[in-house]
Amino acid sequence: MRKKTLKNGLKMLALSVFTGVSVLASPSLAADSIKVAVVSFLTGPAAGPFGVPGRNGAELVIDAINEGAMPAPYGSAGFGGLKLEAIFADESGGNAKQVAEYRNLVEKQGVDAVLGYISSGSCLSIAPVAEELKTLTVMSVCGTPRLFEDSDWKYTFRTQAHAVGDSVAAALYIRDQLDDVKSYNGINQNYAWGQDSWKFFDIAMQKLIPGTTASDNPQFPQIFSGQYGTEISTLLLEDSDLIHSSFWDGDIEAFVLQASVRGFFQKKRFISVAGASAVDNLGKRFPEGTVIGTRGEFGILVRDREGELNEWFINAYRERYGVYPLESSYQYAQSVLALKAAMDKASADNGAAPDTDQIISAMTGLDFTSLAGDVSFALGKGHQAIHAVGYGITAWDDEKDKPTVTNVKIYPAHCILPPAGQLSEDWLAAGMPGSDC
Amino acid sequence: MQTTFTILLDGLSYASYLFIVSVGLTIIFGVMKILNVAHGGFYAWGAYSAAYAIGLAADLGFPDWFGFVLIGLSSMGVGLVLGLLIERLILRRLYDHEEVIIILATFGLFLVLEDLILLVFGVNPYFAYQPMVFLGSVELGGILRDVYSLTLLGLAALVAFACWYALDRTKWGKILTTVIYDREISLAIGINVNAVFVWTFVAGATLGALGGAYISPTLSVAPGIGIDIIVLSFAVVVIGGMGSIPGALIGALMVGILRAVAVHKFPEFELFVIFVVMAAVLMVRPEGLFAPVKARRI
Amino acid sequence: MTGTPVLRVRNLHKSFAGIVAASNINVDVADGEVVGIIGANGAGKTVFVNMITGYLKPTSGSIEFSGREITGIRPRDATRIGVCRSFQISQVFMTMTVLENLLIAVSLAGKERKSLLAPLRSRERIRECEQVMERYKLTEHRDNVTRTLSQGVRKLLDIAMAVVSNPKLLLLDEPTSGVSSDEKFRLMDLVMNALKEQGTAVLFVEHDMEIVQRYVDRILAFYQGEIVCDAPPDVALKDPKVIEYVLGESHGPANDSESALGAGHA
Amino acid sequence: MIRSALSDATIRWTIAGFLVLALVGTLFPNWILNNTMFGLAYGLAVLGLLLLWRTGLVSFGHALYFGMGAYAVALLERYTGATDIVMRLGAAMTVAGGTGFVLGFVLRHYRGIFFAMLSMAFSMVLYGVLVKTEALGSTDGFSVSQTTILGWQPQSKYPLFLAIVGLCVIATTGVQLYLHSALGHLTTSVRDNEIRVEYLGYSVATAIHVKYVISAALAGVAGGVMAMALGQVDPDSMVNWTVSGELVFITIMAGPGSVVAPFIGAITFEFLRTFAFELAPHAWQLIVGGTLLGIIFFMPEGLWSLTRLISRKREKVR
Repeated sequence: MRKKTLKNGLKMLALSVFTGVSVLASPSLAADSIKVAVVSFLTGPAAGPFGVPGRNGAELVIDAINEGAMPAPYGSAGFGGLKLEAIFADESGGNAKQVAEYRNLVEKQGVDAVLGYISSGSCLSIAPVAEELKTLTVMSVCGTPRLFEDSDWKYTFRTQAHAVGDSVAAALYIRDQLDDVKSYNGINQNYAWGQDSWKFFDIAMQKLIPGTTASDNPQFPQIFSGQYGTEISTLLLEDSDLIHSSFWDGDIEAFVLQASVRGFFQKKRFISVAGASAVDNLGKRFPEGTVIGTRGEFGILVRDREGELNEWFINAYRERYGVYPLESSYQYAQSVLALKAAMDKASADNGAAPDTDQIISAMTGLDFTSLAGDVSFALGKGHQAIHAVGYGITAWDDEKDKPTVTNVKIYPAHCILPPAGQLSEDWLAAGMPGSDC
Repeated sequence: MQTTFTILLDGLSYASYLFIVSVGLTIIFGVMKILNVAHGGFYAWGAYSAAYAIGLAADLGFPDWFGFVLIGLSSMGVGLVLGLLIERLILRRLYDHEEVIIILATFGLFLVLEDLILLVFGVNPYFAYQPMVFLGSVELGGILRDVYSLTLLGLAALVAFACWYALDRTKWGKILTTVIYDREISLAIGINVNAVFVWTFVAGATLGALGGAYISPTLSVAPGIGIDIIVLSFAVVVIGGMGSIPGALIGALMVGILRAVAVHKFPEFELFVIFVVMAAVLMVRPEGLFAPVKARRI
Repeated sequence: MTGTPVLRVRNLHKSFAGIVAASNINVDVADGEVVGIIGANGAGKTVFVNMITGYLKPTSGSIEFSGREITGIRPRDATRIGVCRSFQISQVFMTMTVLENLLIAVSLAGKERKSLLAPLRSRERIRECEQVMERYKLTEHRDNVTRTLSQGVRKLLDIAMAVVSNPKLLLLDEPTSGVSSDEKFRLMDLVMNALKEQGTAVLFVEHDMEIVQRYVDRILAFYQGEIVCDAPPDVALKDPKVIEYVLGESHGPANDSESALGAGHA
Repeated sequence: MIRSALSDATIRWTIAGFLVLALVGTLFPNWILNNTMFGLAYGLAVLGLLLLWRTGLVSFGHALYFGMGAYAVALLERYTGATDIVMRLGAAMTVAGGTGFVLGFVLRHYRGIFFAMLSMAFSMVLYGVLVKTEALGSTDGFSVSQTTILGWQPQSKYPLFLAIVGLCVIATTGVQLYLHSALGHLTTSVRDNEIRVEYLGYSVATAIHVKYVISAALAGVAGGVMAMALGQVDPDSMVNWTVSGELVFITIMAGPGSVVAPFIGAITFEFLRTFAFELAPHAWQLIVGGTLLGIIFFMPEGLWSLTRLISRKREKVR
């Protein structure tokens, strides 16, 4: 009797496995609109400097495209004719939570594509899941080159050039603009972005400015730790001339405040790869004379640059949110533009309402115009974008009573990034062949 | 030499900060036998309310030194309001539960306090740098230091002295010592143990809040700041001996200096070393290095 | 006395931080003998019991059990070789039923550890427990949680748990303390008869002279950590030293705080 | 063995329950399947904590084993490329159980608050190492690729779900059999009266050690399951002290009443978290913390006491 029930149970079980496998639906997009999740830090130390401006940048451009209110070449309404319905989600809580959230976004809320992600940790952990769930995912800000150099992804793209570009451009800028750097150290966060940034900066410095020495005690505090007294002491005790940092979230603001009270910026040259948000947020408290980057032609570096798209973006953003767009506003907008360009192309090639595969093939290797420069998906088998990266020196504009940057220098993509098919470390080790800046 | 001096100073200032936070935890444990996870919540509330008040005062044009007044006021306010509410409404009903259940209840409280912060203060970080900027910097051991962090040493000494004085030189202290030694005897000789518990908890909460409030000018006050400090102050309290004030002092000094040495010399051991010491102390001397005298009843 | 004694104690000495709790104790106990231990509070009775059952380690001296040296043995090893004990304050599993208490005791008494992995409620074990309950008149309480039972019943259970492994030597620490006066003879009759059947040697600490007189073959009288008298009851109870040092004070109520072991675990 | 297991009503009901879950699982959309798997993973760890709790011990450091299991899966893949479920779970269990065995020699002498604190210290040591070591992924952790089942790469989540349900059946049955053995009943005995256990001739330390190793191994397996279901490991959501707190929280929420309670509790918790997070992203900890307090105040026996309430009502109706 018992045996029989068990047998029947097993039969049903086998049956249910079968149906379970066959039930899996193939991904397809809805008819007249596309649902996209935009993920950025909405809470925590990274929300103010990066998450919220990024979210706003995306929102502004999405709304404008839906209404057909963008200047050329994005004047047509919609994404390949489709309206984009955005869901804004929070990136905080750690990688494991992000993976769980991503699954919820795709499987529970049914989004067709996901756009965003600021932390390199998020990107590295999301990409495999995007592959598993076969969902188009456009990464906006994160910088670790491992994303496309360790693996090939079909469903993941990144519209932001990776950390090698930022690091090489930084070294080039130091070579070109600062003449007294003999030794350097760094303070970077203890995760993929911080570790990679320091590693590549160090190699680039050794290749570009031979004779300089790196400290043997670079600092790697934990992300969001917010308190740097001991690290500042360590850096101050050393005799390195220049301190490199890839801090980007609230950490850069905390560090700058704590360090400036201790005369840090009078004693050291400071190069901040991604801390431009603090220039705006801290105003006069941000030390003048700091080398500042925005990881592209973004934010404060292009605030006064002419160009229809750029001026439209700055004005519309100020009108809607009351402040200047920051680096991440540009980065998120750039991802939206990539999606628009790819979907327009896909629908032109295949007729209305392209499916995920058609969008992917349109986006692969695509060249498109961003707000203040051109971008092309040249690396990572056509999934990793490259673009120019610039740096400048902070100053206070007394006339306009606002922060500004001087000596802005933009380095084109081929000078700062490896050519397609070459790994960053090999390219750096070989002395950056092809870089002629 | 210069490095040693700097490490020592960094360690001392970090230790002072840890001591101020931990002493509240250890007092609560000593008297009430409650290991209060919600202490991290008091810390965070102290930091937030001080940072908020300082920011507001700066916007309203108050002078920078006024921040110190606000730090004191906000930690007392947080300690009094949260301490009273939590002791009266929640802990009071749990005293006859197992100690681990009480720990868990305080964990629940901690989660609640964390989110109340988000609801009240929002999700963006606060910077209350005015008091730190106001005090400026001074050169010590060849490098500039912010005076504000150095005043932590003074505050810690003050707190230590106040605790010693209150426990050793006042009638209140005698009562407290009796309750710590034996709760039942205290009841028998007519001590109002309930009142002792309430005010102990409020005092402990205030000290936790003071730790957060005083440190807030030197960091970005952001969601989640209470999480790490709990385990750190647990480490301090366990190393020194749960319930012992001199223990908290020694524990804070050990953790502070170890961390400073680690950050300067072996950054990868920063967190690891603290908990290894905590585990080692528990293994060798479970009652801590400076365990208070206990009435043994076995 | 013939053959090897069950218990042989020689020159036993114990001091706590300089304070002498037992000194120069020499005792032999024969197979099946019943020995009463009397003495005022703090005279060293429980310390003596605790040393024999391994809870306390003697400072010097030796304890032999059936010819085997067991000085400083761990309690569980003492139990395994056949030295068991009951407690002044009954030590039972308060949230479990009487049957469960006995089942645990029976399963741990098994010589083969394999049986520990078999289900606790095996038919054979339950049968064995039922016999024990029968013998100690516990059957009516079979499925009651011990927390709800009277002191007397708990005492019985406590002793029953100590006996299920058929020890050769049993130490009873104040078996009637906390038991109401109309219950105590019933209890002792039950216990002593059952033990006699098993041929167990018994050492028991007792304040109640009526009980002592009725059951023991021999009395050990303690005073300030030493044995002042070792004789049959009729002799011992007339000994002037016993009258002066022991009986003079022993008629007051038993004071629990004397036990270094019992309190705090109730 | 199997017959004696099936003679136990709890085991029969448990197996039936999991069978139903497996069947209903075919109808689940992926997100429910995922959340249920997370719940089952937590449930396995909580099952281990339940064993300790019945002995009167609460570990505030079981994230140590949970994290070890998860990282074992991730590192195994990273350094050997192995993705098979058997190897993954084997590694998770071995590493966690082995560590539990070693640390057990120390922890078995501790009780109450000291046990809780020392467990926490051990788990924070692992946290400190992971966070600061680049080779171990520091704060980023690692991705975990999809699990293969004896060389077969399933195209959907369901086979993994089924395997996990099967694992839960084995674990629950095993724990139930253990609890019903003499050794298992010692859990309550040790909590009630250690002295008596010693004087019955058994070592309390050994009894606790056995339970500790079982609970560590279960937590390790749980971490492994979590890593497979989620596809990611990281220190903050798997090794930090808050995770240990969460596990203890679910233990209390579930109640000590039954070996099924941990799974009911954990799945409830997982869905509570998902919905709370969606409806009130800034107040979900408040909801969770409030629930915890509510349970301590009003439902000291946990969710499981609800089942007793229901069965009592049914008796009354009869």
